[in-house]
Amino acid sequence: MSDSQNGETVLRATGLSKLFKSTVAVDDVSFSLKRGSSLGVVGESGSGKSTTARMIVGLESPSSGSVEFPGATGSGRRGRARLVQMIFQDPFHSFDPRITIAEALEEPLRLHFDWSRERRQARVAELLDQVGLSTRQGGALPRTLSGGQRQRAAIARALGIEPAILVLDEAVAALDVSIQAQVLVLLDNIRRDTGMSYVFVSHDLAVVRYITTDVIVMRSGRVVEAGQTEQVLADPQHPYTRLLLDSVPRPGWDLDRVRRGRLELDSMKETS
Amino acid sequence: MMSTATNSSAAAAAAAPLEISGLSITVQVDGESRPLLDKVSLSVAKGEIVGLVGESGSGKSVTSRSALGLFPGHAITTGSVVVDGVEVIGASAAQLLELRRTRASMIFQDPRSSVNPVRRLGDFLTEGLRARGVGRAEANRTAIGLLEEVGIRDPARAMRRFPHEFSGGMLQRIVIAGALSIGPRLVLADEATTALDVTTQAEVVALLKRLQAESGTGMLFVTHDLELAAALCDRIVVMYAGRVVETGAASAIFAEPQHPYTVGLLGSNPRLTGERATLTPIVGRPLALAEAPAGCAFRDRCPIAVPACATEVPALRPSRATEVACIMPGDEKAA
Amino acid sequence: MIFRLIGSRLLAAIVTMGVAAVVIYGSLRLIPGDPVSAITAGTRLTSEQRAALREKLGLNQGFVSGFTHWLGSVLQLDFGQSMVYGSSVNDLLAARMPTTVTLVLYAAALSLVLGLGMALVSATRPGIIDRIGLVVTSLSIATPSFVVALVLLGVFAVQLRMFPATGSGDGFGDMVYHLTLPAIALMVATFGLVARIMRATFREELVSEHVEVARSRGVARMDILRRHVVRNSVGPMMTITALLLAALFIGTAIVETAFGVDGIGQLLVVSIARRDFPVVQAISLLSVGLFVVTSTIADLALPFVDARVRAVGGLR
Amino acid sequence: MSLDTVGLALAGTARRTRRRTRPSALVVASIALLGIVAVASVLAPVITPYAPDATDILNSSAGPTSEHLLGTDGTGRDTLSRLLIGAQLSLLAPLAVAVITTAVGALLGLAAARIGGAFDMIVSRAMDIVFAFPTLLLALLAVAVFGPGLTAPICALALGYIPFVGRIVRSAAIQEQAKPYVGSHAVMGFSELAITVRHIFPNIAPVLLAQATLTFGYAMLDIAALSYLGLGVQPPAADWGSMIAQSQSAVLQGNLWSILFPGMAVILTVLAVNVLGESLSDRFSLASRSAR
Repeated sequence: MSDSQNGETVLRATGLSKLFKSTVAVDDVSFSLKRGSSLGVVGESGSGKSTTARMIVGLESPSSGSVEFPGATGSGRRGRARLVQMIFQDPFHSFDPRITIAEALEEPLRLHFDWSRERRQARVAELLDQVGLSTRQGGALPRTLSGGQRQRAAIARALGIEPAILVLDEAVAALDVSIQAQVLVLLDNIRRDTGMSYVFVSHDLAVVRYITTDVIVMRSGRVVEAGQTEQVLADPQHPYTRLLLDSVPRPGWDLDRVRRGRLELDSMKETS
Repeated sequence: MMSTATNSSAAAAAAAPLEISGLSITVQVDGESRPLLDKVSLSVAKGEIVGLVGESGSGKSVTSRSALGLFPGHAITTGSVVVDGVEVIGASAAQLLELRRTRASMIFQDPRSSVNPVRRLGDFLTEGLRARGVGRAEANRTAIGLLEEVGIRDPARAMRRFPHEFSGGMLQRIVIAGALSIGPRLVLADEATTALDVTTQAEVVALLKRLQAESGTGMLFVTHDLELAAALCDRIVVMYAGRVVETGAASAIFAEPQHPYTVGLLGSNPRLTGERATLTPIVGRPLALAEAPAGCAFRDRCPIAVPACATEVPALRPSRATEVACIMPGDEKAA
Repeated sequence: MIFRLIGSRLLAAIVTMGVAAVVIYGSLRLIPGDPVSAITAGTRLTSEQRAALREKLGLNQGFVSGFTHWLGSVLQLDFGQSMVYGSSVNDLLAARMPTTVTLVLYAAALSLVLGLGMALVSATRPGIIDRIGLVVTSLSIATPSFVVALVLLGVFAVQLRMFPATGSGDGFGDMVYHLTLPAIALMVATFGLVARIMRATFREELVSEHVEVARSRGVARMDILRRHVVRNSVGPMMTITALLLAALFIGTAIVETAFGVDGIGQLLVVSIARRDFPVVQAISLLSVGLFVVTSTIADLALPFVDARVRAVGGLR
Repeated sequence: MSLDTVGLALAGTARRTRRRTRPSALVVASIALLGIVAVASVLAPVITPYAPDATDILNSSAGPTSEHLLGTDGTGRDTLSRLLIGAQLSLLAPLAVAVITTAVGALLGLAAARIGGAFDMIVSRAMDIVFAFPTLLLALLAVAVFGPGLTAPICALALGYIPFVGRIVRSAAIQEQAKPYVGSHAVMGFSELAITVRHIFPNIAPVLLAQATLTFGYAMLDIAALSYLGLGVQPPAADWGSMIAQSQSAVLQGNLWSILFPGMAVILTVLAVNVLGESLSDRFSLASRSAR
C-alpha cells in the first residue's frame, strides 16, 4: 500500500521481550509503524499481543529491547502521552464512574495544553461532535451510556491529546456486531482525516483486514508472519496464519482443512 | 394459556425435539412488568441444527433456556414450549427434572465456570446420569466412552483430574461430553464457542457437528455470530428485541436476507475474502423488547421504515426463500 | 509446588510467633518508670527482694540478652513463677486448661451448628425468612457476651435455678453442666458473624454458573446443595472455624469472669489487674499461638479441599 | 468480642447479594437513633435529671418510676442520668479508635496497593502479624503495661484494627486500579499520585467509610468489655460497660432492671452503627457491579 510506504517512521520496536516471572510473554518482537499507516497485531490468547500493546504505551516496561519514537521531542510520561494513546477493550470501566464524559474529556486537555476554560470546553464539544456524541451525552455520567457510546467517548478523549499514534487493544471486541461496525467506520474515517497511525490489536482477522494496512501475526510471544495485510491474508506463508484464516467461520466452511492445518502445525513443532 | 402436558410415549416418539410456539415472557422488576419475549415461535427437527442469532437484548438466551424450564425469576410465561413431546410451560417440578435428566441438555458459554472447580471431572461427567439413577460403574463407563469420542487422551485418567488442569478448548469438549452423556434428543448450545479462540472454536464446532450427525439429535445453536451460524446450521432464526424477525434456510438467509435488520447485520461484518467493501452499519444500538418502540421494534434504526411500521407488529410471512416479519421486505437490496 | 507452599506458610507462622514473642516480652519493658515498683505497687519489698525480682525478670540485662534468656525458657515450656500465686505458671495453666478448652469447644460447636444452619436456611430461602435471619444475626453481632451472660445468670441461674450461677464443677459431666450458660453466652455473641459470612459464601455459590449447569441437568435440589454449594464452601468454613476458636479463647476472659468460672480467661483478667507479668505473658503467647496454629492448619488444609489452590500456588 | 473483628476482614471481601437503592426505614431509624444518642451525650450535663453519682438509698434497684424514668441501680443512682453521662465516654473512645484506625489503615492500604512490590509485601506481612493478636488481647496487654484507663487501650485497639481496614482498602484499591480507566490516565500522562488522589481514593472512599463505621461498632464492644472487666473506665467516671459491671450484684439478687437499659444502650448503638456500615458497603458493591 502506497500510504504505508511513503510516510516517515513514527514508531520502531526492536527486539521487544517481556518476561513475567519465568514465563516469556513476548519474545523478540520487532516492527515499525509509518505515519498514517495502520498496523494489525493478530493472535490468539497467550500470543503476547496485548503485552506488546502495553509496552508501546509504557504500561509495561520491556525486559529487553526498545520502543522508539523517531523524531519525537517530548520525554517522560507526559511526553509519551503526546505521542501515543490507547483504547482498551472494556468500554464499561474506561471512565472514572464519578465524573461526566465531558469532564473526563477536559481533564487531559488541562494537563497538556495551557488553554483557557472556554477554549477547553469548545474543544470538548468539538471532540464529542467528531465521534458522534451529543452535548447531552457529554454531560452524562459514564454508566448512563451504552458500550458503543462509551467507546466513542474513549476515542474522543484520546484524540483530544492529538497523539501521533493510537493503540487499540481489542477495542471493538466487546461490542455488538452492529455497534462494532459503527466504531470501525468511525476509526477508519479518523485515520483518513487526521493522518494518525494505528496499532490495532485484535483476534478478528476480518476486522483487521478492514482497518489495517500492515499486519504482524503473533503466536506464543513471537512474530510468525509480517507483511502488508492484503498480501498476508491472500497468500499466507506460515502454516499458523493459514490455520487462523481457515478457522474463520463462513458458508461452505471446510472444517477438515482446519484439522489438517492443526496437524501440520503440530508436526512442525515436533520437527523443529 | 397453558397447554396440558402431553406425556404419552407414542407422542414422544413422533414429536420434534423442540417446538416453541407463541412464547411470551414478562418479568416483574421492582414492581414493573418488563416484557422479554413476544410470541416467539421456532422448531428444531430431529437431526437438525438451528441457529438462533441476535445481539444483546434480543432474547435469544431466554428463548433457549425456556426449553429446559429455566425461566427468569418472577416471570409470567404464555405460549407453548414442547420438548420431545413434553410441554414445559406449566410442567410440574418432577416433570422438569425428568425432562432435564433424559431429554434435553445445555452447553453454556464459559466452560471454566460451567464445571465445579473443586470436584473431579468424573463427578461432572456422570452427574447427569447419576441424577437419573444410573449406577456408578455404568455411568463411569459411559463417561469414559464419551471422553474418548470428544478426543480426550487417556480418558480414565482424565476422570480423576480437575478442571483447571485442562485448557478452555479441552474443557469445552468435556462439557460437551457431559451434555451428551444422557443421550438427549435436544442439545441447546448457548454461545458455546464464543469464549474460545478462533482455531479452538473451529475444532469444537467440528466436533459438535460430527457428534450431532452421529446421534441424530436436534440442536439449537445460539450465537451472536451470523457467519458462524450460516457456516454450521441448517436453518437460522434471527431475533431482534424479543421477537423473531426472520427465519429460513441458512444459505438463503446468508445469500438473500429479506429483513432490513438481517441485511444490516451482514453489512456490519467486515469480509475476509473478496473486495474490501465499505461497511454499512446499522444506526443506533440494539434494543431490548421493553425499550422498543410500538409497532416494528426495528423501525427507528431501519433505513426503509415508513409510517405504517409504527402501527402494528409485523407478522412472519413468506417472502422469497425466507419468512420475514417486515411489511416491505427485500426493498433494501441496494444498500 | 505444594512443598514450597507448605514451607512458606510454616515460615510465615514462625515469623509471626517470633514477632509476637518480642512484643509480649517487650511489653514488660514498656512499663513507664520502674517496672518493678509498678508491678509490686502496694506490697512492701526490701531492696534485696527488689533486686532478686529484677534479676528474675531479666530487667538487669539488655533487651536482647533478656529476650533470648526469656525465649530460651519459653521454648522449654518454662514460663517462670507467678508473682501473685507463687506457684509456677505451668501449674496454674495446667489446672485451668481442661475447663477453658471444654468451654471453647462447647461454644464453638454451638456457634458453628447454629451459624451454619442459619446461613444455609437464609441463603436458600430469600424473602421473609432471610430477612428475619438478617435481623437475628445483626442482633447477635451487636450483643456483647457479658450482657448475655448477665441476663442468663439473672433468668436461668437466679430466678429459674436451672443452672449454677458460678463455678466450674467437678468431673466432666458436672463441668459441662456448669459451662452450659457460659457457652451459650459466647455462642449468642458469635454465631451471628458465622451465619453472616457463610450466608454470603453460600449465596455466591448458589448463583454460580456450575450450579446453574447442575440445575439444567436435573440434579436434585439437595444434591446441588450438598455437592456444589456446601462442598465448595468448605474452605471458608475452615477459615471461619480457625478464627472462631481464637476469638472464643480470648472471649473466655469475659464470660469466665461473669460466671466465676475458674479458667484461663479469668486468670488472665486477674493477672492483668494485679500485673502478674509471667502469667500475662504466658496466656498472651497462648492466645496468639492458638490463632497462628489454627489458621495455619486451615490454610494448609485448603489445597486438599480445593484443587485450584494446589495449581495456582496462592494461599490467600 | 474479638470475633467481631474477624467479620470486618471477611465481610468486606464477601460480596453481598442484597440490593437496595433508597435508604431503608431501618437505615433511617439507625441514623436517627445515633443522632439522638450523640446529641444527648453532648447535652448530658444540662439535661440529666439528677447528678450521676447522687444516691437515693430509699429507691435503690428500682424499676422505672415517675421520679426515675429508667429506674435506679443498686446504690440508688438514677440510671437515666448515668446513661446520659456515660454516653460521652462510651461514644468518644470508639470514635477515637475508628478515626485513628481509618486514617492509618487507609494510608497503609492505599500505599501498599499503589506502590506494590517489596513495600506491599512488607506492609501486608506486618498487617498479617498484627492480625494474629485478638484486639481484646491487645487492649488487655495495654492495661497490663500502662494500668487501668482508656488512653492506652484506645491506642492498642486502633493498632489492632488497622489490618482490617488496611487489607480491605488494599484489595479495593487493587481492584480499582485494574480497571482500564486507571491505565488510560497513566497513558494520558497523569502521575501515579494524581491518579491515586483524584480517582482511586474517591472511588474507594465509600468502602473506607463503611469500614470506619463498622470499626466504631466493634471498638465500642471491646471497650465496653474492658470496662465491664474493671480494667477500663475507673470510678467515679462511668461508661455503659462499667454500669453493666456495677449491675452484676443486683442481677445476682434477681433484679434484672439494672442491666436492661445500659445493655440496651450498647446493643442498640452498635446495631445502628452496623446497619449504617453495612448499608454503605452494600451501596458500594452495588455501585461497582451496576457499572458492568
